[in-house]
Amino acid sequence: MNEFPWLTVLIAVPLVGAVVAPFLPKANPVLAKQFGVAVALLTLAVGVAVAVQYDVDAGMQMQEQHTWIEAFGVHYALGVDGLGLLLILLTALLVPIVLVASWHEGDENPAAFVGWTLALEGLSLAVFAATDVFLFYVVFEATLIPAYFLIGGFGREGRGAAALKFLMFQLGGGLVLLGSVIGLYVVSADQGSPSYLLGDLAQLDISTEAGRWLFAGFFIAFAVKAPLFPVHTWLADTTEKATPGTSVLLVCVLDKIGTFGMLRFCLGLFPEASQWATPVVVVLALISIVYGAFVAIGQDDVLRLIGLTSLSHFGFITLGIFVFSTQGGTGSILYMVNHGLGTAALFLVAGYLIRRRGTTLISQMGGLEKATPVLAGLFLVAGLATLGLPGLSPFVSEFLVILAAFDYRWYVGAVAVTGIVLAAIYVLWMYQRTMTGPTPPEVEGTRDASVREVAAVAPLMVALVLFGFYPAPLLDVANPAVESLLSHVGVSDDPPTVDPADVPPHSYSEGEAH
Amino acid sequence: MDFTKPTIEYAELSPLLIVFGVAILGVLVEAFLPRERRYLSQVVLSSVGLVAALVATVWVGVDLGKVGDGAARGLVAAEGTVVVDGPSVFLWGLILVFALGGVLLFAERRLEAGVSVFAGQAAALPGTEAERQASTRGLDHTEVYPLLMFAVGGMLLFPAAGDLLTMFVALEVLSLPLYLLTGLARRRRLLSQEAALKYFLLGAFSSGFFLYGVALIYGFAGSMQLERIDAAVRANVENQALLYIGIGMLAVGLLFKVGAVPFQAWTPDVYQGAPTAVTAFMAAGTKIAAFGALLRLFYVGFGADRWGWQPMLWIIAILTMLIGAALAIVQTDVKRMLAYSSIAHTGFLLTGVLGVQSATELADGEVTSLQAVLFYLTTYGFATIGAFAIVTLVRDSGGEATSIQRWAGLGRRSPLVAGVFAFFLLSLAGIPLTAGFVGKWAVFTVALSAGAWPVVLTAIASSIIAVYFYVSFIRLMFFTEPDGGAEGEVASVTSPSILTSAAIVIALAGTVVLGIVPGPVLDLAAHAGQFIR
Amino acid sequence: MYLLSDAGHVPVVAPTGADGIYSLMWLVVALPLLGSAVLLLGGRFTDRWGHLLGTAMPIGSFVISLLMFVDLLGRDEADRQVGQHLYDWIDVGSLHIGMDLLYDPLSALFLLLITGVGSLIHVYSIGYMAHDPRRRRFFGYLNLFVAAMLMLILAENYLGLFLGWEGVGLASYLLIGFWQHKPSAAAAAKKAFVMNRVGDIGLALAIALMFVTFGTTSFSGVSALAGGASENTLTAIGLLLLLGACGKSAQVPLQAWLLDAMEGPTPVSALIHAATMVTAGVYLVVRSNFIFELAPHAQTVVVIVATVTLLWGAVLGCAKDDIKKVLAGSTMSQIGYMMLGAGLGTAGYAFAIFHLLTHGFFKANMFLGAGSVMHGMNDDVDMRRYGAVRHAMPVTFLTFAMGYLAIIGFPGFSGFWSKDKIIETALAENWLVGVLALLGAGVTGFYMTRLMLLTFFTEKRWKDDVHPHESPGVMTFPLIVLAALSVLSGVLLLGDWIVDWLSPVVGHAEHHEPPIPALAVTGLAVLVVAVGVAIAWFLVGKREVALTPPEDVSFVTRAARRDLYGDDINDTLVVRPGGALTRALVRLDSSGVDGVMAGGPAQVAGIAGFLRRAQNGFVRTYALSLLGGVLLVVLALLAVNLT
Amino acid sequence: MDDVTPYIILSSILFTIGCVGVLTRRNAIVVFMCVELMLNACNLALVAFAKQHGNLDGQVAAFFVMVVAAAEVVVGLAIIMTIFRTRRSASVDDASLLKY
Repeated sequence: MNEFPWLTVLIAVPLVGAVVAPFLPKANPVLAKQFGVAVALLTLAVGVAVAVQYDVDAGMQMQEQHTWIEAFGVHYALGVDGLGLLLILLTALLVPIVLVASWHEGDENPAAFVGWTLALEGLSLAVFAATDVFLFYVVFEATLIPAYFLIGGFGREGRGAAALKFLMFQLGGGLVLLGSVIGLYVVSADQGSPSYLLGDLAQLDISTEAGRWLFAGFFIAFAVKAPLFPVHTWLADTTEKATPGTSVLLVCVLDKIGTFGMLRFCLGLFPEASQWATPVVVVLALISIVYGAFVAIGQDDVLRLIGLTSLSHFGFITLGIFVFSTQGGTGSILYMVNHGLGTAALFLVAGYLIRRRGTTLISQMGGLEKATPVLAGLFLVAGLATLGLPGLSPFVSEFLVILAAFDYRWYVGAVAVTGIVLAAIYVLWMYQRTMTGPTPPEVEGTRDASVREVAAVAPLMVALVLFGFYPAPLLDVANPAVESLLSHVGVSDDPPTVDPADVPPHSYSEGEAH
Repeated sequence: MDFTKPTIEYAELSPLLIVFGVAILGVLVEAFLPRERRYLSQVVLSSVGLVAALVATVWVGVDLGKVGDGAARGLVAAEGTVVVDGPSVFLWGLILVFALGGVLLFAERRLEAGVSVFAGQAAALPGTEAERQASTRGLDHTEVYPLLMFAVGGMLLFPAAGDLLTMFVALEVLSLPLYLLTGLARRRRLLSQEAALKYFLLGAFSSGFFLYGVALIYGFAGSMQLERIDAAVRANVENQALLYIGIGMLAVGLLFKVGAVPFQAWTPDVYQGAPTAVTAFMAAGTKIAAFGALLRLFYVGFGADRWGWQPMLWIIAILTMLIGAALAIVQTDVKRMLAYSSIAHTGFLLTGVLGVQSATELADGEVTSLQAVLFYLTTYGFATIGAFAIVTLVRDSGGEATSIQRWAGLGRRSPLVAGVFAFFLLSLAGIPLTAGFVGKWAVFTVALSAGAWPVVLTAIASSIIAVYFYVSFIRLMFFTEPDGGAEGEVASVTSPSILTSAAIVIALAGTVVLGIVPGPVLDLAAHAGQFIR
Repeated sequence: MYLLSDAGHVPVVAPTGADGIYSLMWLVVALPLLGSAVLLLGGRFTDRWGHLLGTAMPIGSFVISLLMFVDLLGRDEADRQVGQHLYDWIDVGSLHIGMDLLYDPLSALFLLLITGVGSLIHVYSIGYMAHDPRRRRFFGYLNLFVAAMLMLILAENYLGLFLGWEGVGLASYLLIGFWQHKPSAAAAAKKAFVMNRVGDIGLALAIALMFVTFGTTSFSGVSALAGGASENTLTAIGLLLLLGACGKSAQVPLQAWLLDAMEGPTPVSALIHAATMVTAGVYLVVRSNFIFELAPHAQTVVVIVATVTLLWGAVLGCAKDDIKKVLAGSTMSQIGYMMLGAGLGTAGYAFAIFHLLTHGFFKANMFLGAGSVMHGMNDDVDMRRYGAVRHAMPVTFLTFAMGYLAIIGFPGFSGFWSKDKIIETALAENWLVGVLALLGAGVTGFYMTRLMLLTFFTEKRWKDDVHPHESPGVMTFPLIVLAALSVLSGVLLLGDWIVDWLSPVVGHAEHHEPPIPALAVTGLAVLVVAVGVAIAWFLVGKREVALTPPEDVSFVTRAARRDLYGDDINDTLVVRPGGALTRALVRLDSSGVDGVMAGGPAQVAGIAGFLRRAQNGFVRTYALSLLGGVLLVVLALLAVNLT
Repeated sequence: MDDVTPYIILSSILFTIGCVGVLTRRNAIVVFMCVELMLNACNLALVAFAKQHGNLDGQVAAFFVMVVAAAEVVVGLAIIMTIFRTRRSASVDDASLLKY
């Protein structure tokens, strides 16, 4: 462990940036933004460096471990596996994009906007890299503070209440999680010396009953985070009031912690309880998929709508996790990444749209396509990604999840698949009402997407198309992580019902003989 | 009958002796120094005294010898009346640090334009000529410093008391000066005096119960020594009714001091009415001392009958957390909100008290109940002193602006002060990376280890409620446009002198450091070991 | 009891590696894809030459297709399946899906149809869209469509097919809504996409079921293992595939989008909604013959759906005044015929494909002809305002007439051969279906004649400011080519060539003898059509045509004008309940769920507001509560310990 | 050994009277005196128990309590005095500004 502490550097860069940002000279507001983008790009570079060194088959790697609070058995322990790496890269990619795309969103106080964003980035990266449950919990909760100030400080009227609601849900879930984290300590201490290291905890012999209680605590917290029905109601309010950039950070990065946690902690620490809870979780996931989509269809606020689509998407991710198969697991991990890319694009482009129209209400938009074809095109591509069009990366993950769900129980797959129709409705109806139709006179001269705006979302678009046709890089990273997780849980994929050995070989020439 | 000279361990008792000595010196200063010079000499005297006591405490702590198998350290001093063991020394250290903070806040004169926050002449009627004269002449009640020192002395003695009589005396010694200090506010005298009256009457009432408990336990055990009481409890002697009624009444006296439900009624009124500097000192110091005494009484005196009194504490803890947190939501006054918050914290601390006490029942390196409570008291003290100190800064034309409405938008006007206040609130709420989180973690853990999961679940539920009002307040400061209320006035931050600033900085540093690297202090608390009997 | 006779054997897909000319197979898809990428990303820089590039790409694909076809012709019958593995697409656990292409006799024919007709339509569009400022984008979309359609046809596994399947859906969406500023166009585009998605559920689930059952989704894997699955499973797969096919091919009950889709520019209707995309459902059923042959129940359902649709479409065609909608109804009906052929199993697959090809030619021809007419009539689509156009637009008229004769099945024309074969086979398999198919042929004769008469004959009814004129050469050239193909493509049946050609893919079985001799069937069909034409002549040709449709019409006509209440049924069953559900859920979300979740603070505050009254400021009350506490504590202690 | 029960009963009666007095009387001075009565009840109990156990601890404690009570009187009267001066009333019910 004398290697260069890449992960610490990765986390430290944005955090240092966050601390420095408020002290930049106020006279030049652009400086703070440039600084933010520079730090975010530097973080991305470190992230790429981590990815380059990553060995696909080596499991948890680049580990760092230092004792932190000895009395609690707490370590400052970091490491990445396939799951963590993908989310780290997603985070590192999205933050510079968000900063560039929402160049003017934080104009009231650019230094604060940049500072909180970078703080959120650093803490999120720490969440994905933490291999100590206590450390995870600490940063998991700590991410809320920058998120709170981003929501409450920037955005639209009513954001204070939205920020409060957000924080209350998250802290509520977090405190429930605290109960389980403490329980984990007690169990760990009962079996020798207490330790919070994931590696040590996975070895614990947790009794069935204790495991289920602890699982419940973890799951509830992650369900609030993810979010799942019925603890999702903070989501719509938050995305509605926050700036689109903030929403990207929230929905595309922060919420991933929920599903990330389900994979890493619920399945990793409580395999028995996870399987025990599967029926309930699957039902909640299905409700989220269908319910989220329906509620999204009924929205008139474009940001709220996009926020609610994520409820549906997180339903898919959760479903994939809890059907326990390689396709489901990999599909979920991929879904996290792809949802991050697609929804980020949708939020950011919606943000451009809102800046131009000065309203978020879909019913007051319309007819913009003619004046701003590029913007409309970007919006459409992002929307198509959201509805899972083949050829764009979300399709691959959605397909894998549906496949796995169908494999689990055919009717689960059948219910989940309705999500793709509903997705088509909410995306296309939104597009229809915002972009198409006769062009109102006040819209005629609207400026099309600027170079900065296009450049900001271009990487997302490229990634969406690239991974739609060639998801192999993502799959290569995700597969080993899922396989080791499933073998830890102790499940294997169902074999096909038709065993090739049972089918008599016949070919065309043989058929001809009839 | 031979006269045996009592052995007094002067060295080990030096912190106590220093504090009481300084207090008496302070009285002499009042008596003999001219008025103009009293302020400076009193401030210097009490600060130096506290620092000296602190140094002595450290020295005593370092020197403390091991007892028995090494799980505990210390000695029983002064013929069994004072127990100088690890927890005592730790608590002494805490009390002295926060008392020093109290002195700093007491001595602040810049906020009130050159006078202290205490009434120039307590006996003078507000709004009379005498009062005005006192004001213009810059008169101060410098008696507050000796009073403070006496209270500190009582606080030091309280958790270290080895018998019930000492404990009672210590209780009174710490209480009586506080009653007086409460009534000495320069502004809002009516409220201040009312608070003092209530505090006094209820305090005396509750100490009556405490004393009756002392009598009954004496009747049960035939001695007031905690050690002998423990022996009697173990021996399971006759008259269990005496024991339990006695335990109950003793508990009432202590639970009153810590502000546990249903003995909390005085807390909000007194916290609100007292001068904020006094509130800060009182909230931190009293709670630490009283919890120390509570722990000692229940662990040492009645530890053998844990299953007898724990259910009662379970209920009290649950009620305290829930009611403290719930009532804080509806408050409209900052100090009152903090008072209810302190009630909720009493509940959390009681949760810790319910934990496993004996290190032998725990795994190697597992957190003990005592360690958890001691650590929690540390974090709570820092955050409380810091929060109240900031309350003294936020003012409008009528002095401190304690009405919550006035704080709206403070984050825009004074981001630094509001940010620091928010940080203290977050620590009180137990958000990670603040000291409060580690403390909360510790007390919940020990309770869960002892199987008190219903209490822990309630604690989590009330934490969620508590978080709500802390976070609402942060929202108010940062994201609410000030409307100024009926008077159309908003509060602003008055820049304090070095004294208050120092107090705030110390509290902030403590909260930050304990949140990020709690290890050393936790180790210190663990190092303190067990109570000795 | 099956409606149809027993199945024959199931051919297995077993492609060999691609070499020689076949190594260019991927270019067939890649060229138009590249074209669309350049045109769509290139922005205004490509405005000037975009349409030329866009036209060149499908022509390039056509050339490659032709070369491969020629090569395939020279191969041994057993050797006519060529596979190309491009790269691993999705590789998770036991799931291995490659980006694989399959070129066999079936895809060969489709490739020629798509690239051939596609190229012609591109050429036509150069003229048709000449005045549209967004022409470059139109060509980008068209290229995208061609690429997706070719992907659909060339894919070697169901997921690749699904990729193309959704790709054509997207292109169709973009093209139907090309004139987005018209709300009706935007709505129609969305409707088409959403209804297609409903069908896609079926396809997606079918793929999932195949994976669960066989562990693979490739044609070769599934076809080899199909025999091992239970019949119920296969029936389920078949029905799910059929659901997909219904969506894409506008079969009942997912037919409602097709008529609305006529909002798109006419070349789009010709390419997508006549010649190629809508036939993808037929392709899917034929391609999945190894499933359907083993799932007779599913085949039965295919036949029922097909029969209902062919009549449904024909009835719609009778009642519409919009020239494109008549053609669209006709398309729906003709696809019903193809689907019928496909549902008849081994005996019918080849004829289904045969009809698909001939229909591709003559319907594209007629759509483009209709476009040409509209071009000359200021984009008016109402036939009641046409009349006697033949004088003004002779080329259009003549080419259209060829298509007309082909579709009604005039002896010797391509449609005659292909439709006749399907009717004949249907009669042989089940007389009721055969009779209904025959009836449909008669109705076809009626509505197509009506269209001809209203448009090209009768007296002129257009307004004075309309000056019909013949379209430019760039538009008439494709018409002529397609007209020739409409007349001549019957040659494919010479010597049963097409049946033999496709038998490696779909198997071969002699169909049963029809209850009456084949020649009699043919004669009957011609007779029925003649009756239909005659009725049209008497009802339309001999009477004055009102400029507005008459109101005092029978229930049947009213129903037909309203698309046989297709939209109303959807509204009643799906849209309105769905809307109500959405509104209810939105309300539930904001008040119910959120109320419970976020109402907590209010509840707590309410309780606290009540509790705080205990703190009434009177010290004696406090003392009382303290005393109460004492009693409580003491009694609790005594109760716990002394009982 | 003497039976101390009557003394304890007497002491508890006195204590209860003190309690009730605190709860019922309005005048701060009287309330205060009732508290003192409670303390004296404690003294009685302490002394009685000292007699029972045959050691002096209880008696000593009683002296301490007297001293403490004296100190309490000083403080208490001072507080009551100030509030009487400002309010012109020694009724505990008048001081009820701080509430809720």
